[in-house]
Amino acid sequence: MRAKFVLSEAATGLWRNVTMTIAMIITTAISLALLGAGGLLYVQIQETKDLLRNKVEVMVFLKDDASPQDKKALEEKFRDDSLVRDFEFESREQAHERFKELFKHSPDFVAGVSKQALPESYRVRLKNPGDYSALADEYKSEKGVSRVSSQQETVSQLFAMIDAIKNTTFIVAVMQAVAALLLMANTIQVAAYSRRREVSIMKLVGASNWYVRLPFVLEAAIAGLIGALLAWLGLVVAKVMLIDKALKPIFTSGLIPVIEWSDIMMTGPILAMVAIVVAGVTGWSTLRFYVKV
Amino acid sequence: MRAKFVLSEAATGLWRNVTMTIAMIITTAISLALLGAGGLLYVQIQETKDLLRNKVEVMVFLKDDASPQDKKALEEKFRDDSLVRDFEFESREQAHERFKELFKHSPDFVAGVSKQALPESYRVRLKNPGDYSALADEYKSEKGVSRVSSQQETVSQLFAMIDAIKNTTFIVAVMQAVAALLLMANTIQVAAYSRRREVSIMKLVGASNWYVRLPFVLEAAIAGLIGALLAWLGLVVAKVMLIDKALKPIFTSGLIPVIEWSDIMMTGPILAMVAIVVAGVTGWSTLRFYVKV
Amino acid sequence: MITLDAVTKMYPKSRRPALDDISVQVEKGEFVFFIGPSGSGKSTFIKLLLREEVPTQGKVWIAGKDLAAIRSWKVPQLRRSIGCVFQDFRLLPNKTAAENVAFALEVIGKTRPVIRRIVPEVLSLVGLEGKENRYPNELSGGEQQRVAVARAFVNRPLVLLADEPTGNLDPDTSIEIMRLLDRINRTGTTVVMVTHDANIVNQMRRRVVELDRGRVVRDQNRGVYG
Amino acid sequence: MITLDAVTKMYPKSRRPALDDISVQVEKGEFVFFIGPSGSGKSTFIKLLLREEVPTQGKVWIAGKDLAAIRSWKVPQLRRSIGCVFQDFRLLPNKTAAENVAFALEVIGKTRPVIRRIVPEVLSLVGLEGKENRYPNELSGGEQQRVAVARAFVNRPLVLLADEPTGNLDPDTSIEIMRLLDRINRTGTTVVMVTHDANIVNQMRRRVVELDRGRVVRDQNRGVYG
Ligand SMILES: Nc1ncnc2c1ncn2[C@@H]1O[C@H](COP(=O)(O)OP(=O)(O)OP(=O)(O)O)[C@@H](O)[C@H]1O
Ligand SMILES: Nc1ncnc2c1ncn2[C@@H]1O[C@H](COP(=O)(O)OP(=O)(O)OP(=O)(O)O)[C@@H](O)[C@H]1O
Ligand SMILES: [Mg+2]
Ligand SMILES: [Mg+2]
Repeated sequence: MRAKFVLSEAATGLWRNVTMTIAMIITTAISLALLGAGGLLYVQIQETKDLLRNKVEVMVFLKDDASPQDKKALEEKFRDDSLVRDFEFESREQAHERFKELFKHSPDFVAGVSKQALPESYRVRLKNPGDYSALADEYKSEKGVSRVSSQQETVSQLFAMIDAIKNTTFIVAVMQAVAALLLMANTIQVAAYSRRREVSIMKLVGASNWYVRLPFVLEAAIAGLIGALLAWLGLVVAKVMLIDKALKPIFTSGLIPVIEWSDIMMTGPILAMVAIVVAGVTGWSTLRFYVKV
Repeated sequence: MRAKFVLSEAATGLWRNVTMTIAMIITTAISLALLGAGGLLYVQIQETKDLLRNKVEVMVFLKDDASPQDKKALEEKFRDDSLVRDFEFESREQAHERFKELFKHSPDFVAGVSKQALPESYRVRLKNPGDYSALADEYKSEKGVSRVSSQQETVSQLFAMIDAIKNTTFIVAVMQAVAALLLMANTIQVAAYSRRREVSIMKLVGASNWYVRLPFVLEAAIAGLIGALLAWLGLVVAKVMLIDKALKPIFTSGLIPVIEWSDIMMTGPILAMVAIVVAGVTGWSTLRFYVKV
Repeated sequence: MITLDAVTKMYPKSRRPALDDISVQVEKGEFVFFIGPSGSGKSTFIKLLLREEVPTQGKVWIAGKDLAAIRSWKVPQLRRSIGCVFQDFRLLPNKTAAENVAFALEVIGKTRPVIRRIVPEVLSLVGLEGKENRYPNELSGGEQQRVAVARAFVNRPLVLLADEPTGNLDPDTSIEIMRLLDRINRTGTTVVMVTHDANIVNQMRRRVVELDRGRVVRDQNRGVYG
Repeated sequence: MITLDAVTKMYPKSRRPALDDISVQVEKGEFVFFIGPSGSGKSTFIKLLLREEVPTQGKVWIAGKDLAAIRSWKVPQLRRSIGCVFQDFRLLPNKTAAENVAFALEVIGKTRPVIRRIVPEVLSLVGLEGKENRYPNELSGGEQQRVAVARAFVNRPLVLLADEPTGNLDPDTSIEIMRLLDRINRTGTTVVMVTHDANIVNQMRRRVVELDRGRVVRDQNRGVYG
């Protein structure tokens, strides 16, 4: 069979069933845009979680009377410790700065806290954030140490919340994927259904399955591709309009990573592939269903 | 024209074009579920904002040496002030409690702050949250007052962020509404298109426009209604599975109001109405387009 | 009953008109055969009467009404007074034979009991008893044609247009159908019948209008086919 | 060439079989008329040969092949060796007359230049020059039928099945088509033609098989219609 013939069949098919073609393109575009948005959101939240994981620190607070020797001993112990990735000393001044920075939205509290109220501390980052309680146990009774803040409760609460959001976005993304598949398959089925007479005539004239189905599948795939392109353009517009403009205040807080252009770019080929595969498989299998001859 | 006839025509029509009917129902269900979710989200965020507005307080901090007379004078002034809704005195102990509560996720800082470090204060709620800078100006040089935290920056930043999220959800909701409308209209148009021969025959036999279109519009409306029902069931399931289970940690934080059952219930009739109106209008107007005779 | 005055019909794509300056008059109660080679404009003539197509030039009157002047929402009313057997049958594919015939009655507002009584009668008149509940694609060509005939006259129209009502029928069944049309004509219905069947035309000896390339080339009372 | 052995075809919905224990044999190069009243099973016979329907009982052979034994993916191959004029034309509504005819050639893998040469020739053989680019709904009934005839023989099939190929044609055009079928038959093609046209059958004087209610009631060489 000649490719040229099949392609021209597909092209004229698209043109002559404009209604169906437009329907197919719109449906695909909307479905895929939803799917893409869901996917991006999911990736986003996963990244937020990773970002936060790397920020987990164990704070080893020093007694007010901790001697320089105590500090040296501690630092050596940190260096030799296999759990520790790196650590940092924080003076009272630094602590106060950080405190002001952290609670800059509550200046009234900052005002009430004097520099001397904040203790010196070591801020220890772990190789594996899961180990924080082990580390806390290890250091809490060292000389010069007043208290080890394991942040355990805080971190686990935060992570529980992020996990909840992540699961939700995952479920939403999956549901949108299912919806997208259903909508696309649906539209292709209706297209096949509306062609059943045409196809049965072709088969009676001796056209093979390939001959009848390939142009149809190609049509669906082309429509799907155009739909994917539109969906992707939609995401680009959303990036420019929403993410870079409307949502700026959120991203400047730094807690949530910005959705990068590279992420958006990557969705393009993925959406296109989904469209083509769905169109191909549904198109191929569905025609058989409606035409028995 | 007899209602019974039209209804039975619609019923048999639905049954004989099962493919189209299923397509119509699925599309409507998905579109409306998206629309409903978008709407709920929007309302949700609006509520969050209202909730926060009511929490806006101006804190009037007292000097350490403020006398009981100073306090009395202040309290009287508050009472007579037309800007003030109500006010509350906060002792050092209360301030410390609240500080611990507010920053319970950062116990290391709480540990470092002594009770004496926090000043006494009045917490003033305003009739109109917009007035906070006016109030600050008014009280900052009163006797016994050390400082008035206007929270202006904090509040405006927070509100900017919420506004951004709100606008985003609004845009998303509108886009989903548009997508829903497009998808539904699309499917109905394809249904009409696939019937154009049938309809032209009916008209040649002398059927009036009413006669031909009403059953079709009813079919679309019934399919739309079933779709709306499914969409609403989907939202109910989402409420049970997602909101009440997966997202619990978020709502227990208290910042975001829970999506109530009453909200979900209300979406039902709204979705149904949208479905019926869209089906009706598109169905009625679209048939004319494809059948000229 | 039917008057065409200098009617020309030009389809967008064709070079020569399908009907070319035609004037024909058919009286109430007449029985007229339209004959002519394939593509001479017979079906176009019928489409004009049904207002399925509108003339490029000229005027068409049915029962004293100028079709061009009828408002589009009144067209259904016009069509209900005309029964038509289409050349390609035009049965509703989603309705059974009985439902197809019943449809023509429902359209004029007949009640269910009346419909339930008349439809089987009419279907047995065209020889289709026992096949009432078949869908068109479950009927033979001739059977579909007879359903089309039944639908055309079931609501006792003023005018009966029949475009090749016997094209798919064997001679015996054709004669049955012709007898039927003749009986309907005797009750006062005007019948316009397009046909290629010489035997039928020759036997009936009615008025014959012959078209060729869109023009009337013969108009003869008690005429023969060739 | 064609052999039916005790074939019965029962459609799901009907009470009596459409074909009832039929045995017919058609030799290579023969020209056979199938006649019989409406609903007697002629089209069903043709559908069985095309494997559009399968017999309830009995066997069908074409060119030595048992149709029941052919794998479904080989059916298109079978159909390419059979040309068929369907009673309801079955033209592709989205293709022009020329494209409809060309389709039968594309299916057997002819190249574009060949197609571009043959199609207009064949269309002018059936008297449709100048109407190549019309869609089926822009053609008169008889013109559509002639497109169907052109499509059926354009790829020079072994067997030509024609279900009422002249049902919508005037006598003169019918005779043209009959001459064409005759010529095709003389080149060795087996022709099976279903018709209700007594004149044609009587003129041609070929083998006549008459069906009635699904049974063969007459099988006569050089027969007449009635
Ligand atoms: N799909 C079907 N389902 C049920 N019955 C059918 C179906 N197709 C045909 N029949 C019945 O089988 C019988 C034979 O049909 P067939 O089409 O073979 O007749 P025919 O000889 O071609 O008649 P005609 O000259 O009217 O075309 C008819 O009574 C018809 O009603
Ligand atoms: N929609 C259309 N667009 C363009 N040309 C058309 C259209 N319908 C019909 N024609 C042309 O108009 C001419 C007359 O067509 P019409 O259907 O009236 O012929 P007819 O007399 O009924 O022929 P037949 O006996 O074959 O049915 C034909 O040449 C046909 O090709
Ligand atoms: Mg005609
Ligand atoms: Mg037949």
